[in-house]
Amino acid sequence: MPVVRLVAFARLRELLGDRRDIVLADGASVGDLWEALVREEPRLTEFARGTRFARNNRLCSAEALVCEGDEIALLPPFGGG
Amino acid sequence: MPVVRLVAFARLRELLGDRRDIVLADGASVGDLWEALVREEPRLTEFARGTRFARNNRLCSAEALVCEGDEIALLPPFGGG
Amino acid sequence: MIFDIVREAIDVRAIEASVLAPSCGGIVSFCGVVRKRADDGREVEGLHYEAHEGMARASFMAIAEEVRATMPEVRLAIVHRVGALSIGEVAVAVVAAAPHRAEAFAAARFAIDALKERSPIWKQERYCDGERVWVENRCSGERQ
Amino acid sequence: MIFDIVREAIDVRAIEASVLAPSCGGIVSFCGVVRKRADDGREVEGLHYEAHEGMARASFMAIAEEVRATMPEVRLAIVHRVGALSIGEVAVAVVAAAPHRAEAFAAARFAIDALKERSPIWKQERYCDGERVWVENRCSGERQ
Repeated sequence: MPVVRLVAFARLRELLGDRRDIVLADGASVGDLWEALVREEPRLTEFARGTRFARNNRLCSAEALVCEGDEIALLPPFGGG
Repeated sequence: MPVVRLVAFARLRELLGDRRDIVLADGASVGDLWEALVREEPRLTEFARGTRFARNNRLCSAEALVCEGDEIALLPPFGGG
Repeated sequence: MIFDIVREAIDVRAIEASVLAPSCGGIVSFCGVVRKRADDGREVEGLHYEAHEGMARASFMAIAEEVRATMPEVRLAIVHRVGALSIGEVAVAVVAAAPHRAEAFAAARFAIDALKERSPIWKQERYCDGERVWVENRCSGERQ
Repeated sequence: MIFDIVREAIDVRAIEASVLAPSCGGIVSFCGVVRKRADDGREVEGLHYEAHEGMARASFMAIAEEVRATMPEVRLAIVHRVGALSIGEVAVAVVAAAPHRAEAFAAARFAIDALKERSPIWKQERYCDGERVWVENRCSGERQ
């Protein structure tokens, strides 16, 4: 049962807090993590389309599997500059 | 017999000095001034094509007539920036 | 050649000094500045920026790598500030130095456009009426 | 909004401060810097610039007027130094501020290109071997 570090930004940080550890089932994907978060915070649904994921500082798909100690980042659309 | 102030820059300044007063015949043009300078300093000839004239801070043609107190500037090709 | 996320005022002159080399004949600095009116005309009190700092720095270095691939003589630096900013303060500085001005302009323009599209940085506009809105860059939602 | 010919070091930050307004979201500064190698590869010891100061200032203001005609929100400044300059020193600074970056980039680029073509300023390259050459900008010989 891997433990991952979740980090969220902007609107998602406001909904989820900026960082915390989450325990997932063996073989869980980044998408599974997202689904678990949506169950906890249904308002996430409206951000599903705009949110990208990163695993250990690299963008990844929802299908990417998570490993013990991974940092999974939730990235809403960017606004820098 | 108008007296004009001649100012020259870059190579032309090196040949003619940077500024001096010159007495011209009544009805003289900027081109007449140039011809007088060429008689004095024949090396000017090679700069004839690249040199522009200005009368009182505005570009002018060789045909422009000079008046008492005018500043006539000799402008070789620019190199600023 | 600085690629950084900072919390304090950006020192643009220090960044310029870091990229300048004896080979450089032109240096272009772009600063993004907090302005008083939002695009919709509302009066802004200030901005709040946040970043995924590790990914943002990596994205700056990737942008510089891309610039080097087409313009190897360009020397580039990118610094973005996070936290609370007031009107007139510099949020981002992109500095490009090159032997000739055309490349310095092209590199600076490319870098700021790329940063807006792909660097994980977020901006909240805080209006004088008390409302706060997270503002998204156009194009930033596309997958890379 | 400074248009000037100066004999001392150019203070780019002061020029930026003079153009910045609460409406500005982007500011682009171009600095032309003395570089170590001439275009033909010869080693440069320094440069000497001279200008018809009155006409040069007037040409800077005419350039700004042209920028305003197409981009009325741009705020522009142009300062050129004359006299003897060493490697790494700033010979010219063009600063353009605007609500959005595209106009700031376009205005700065237009202004430096126009200056090189039509401002009565001259540059002598002084090489380490002792030779001195007056260097002409391309296009600068065309009648306006």
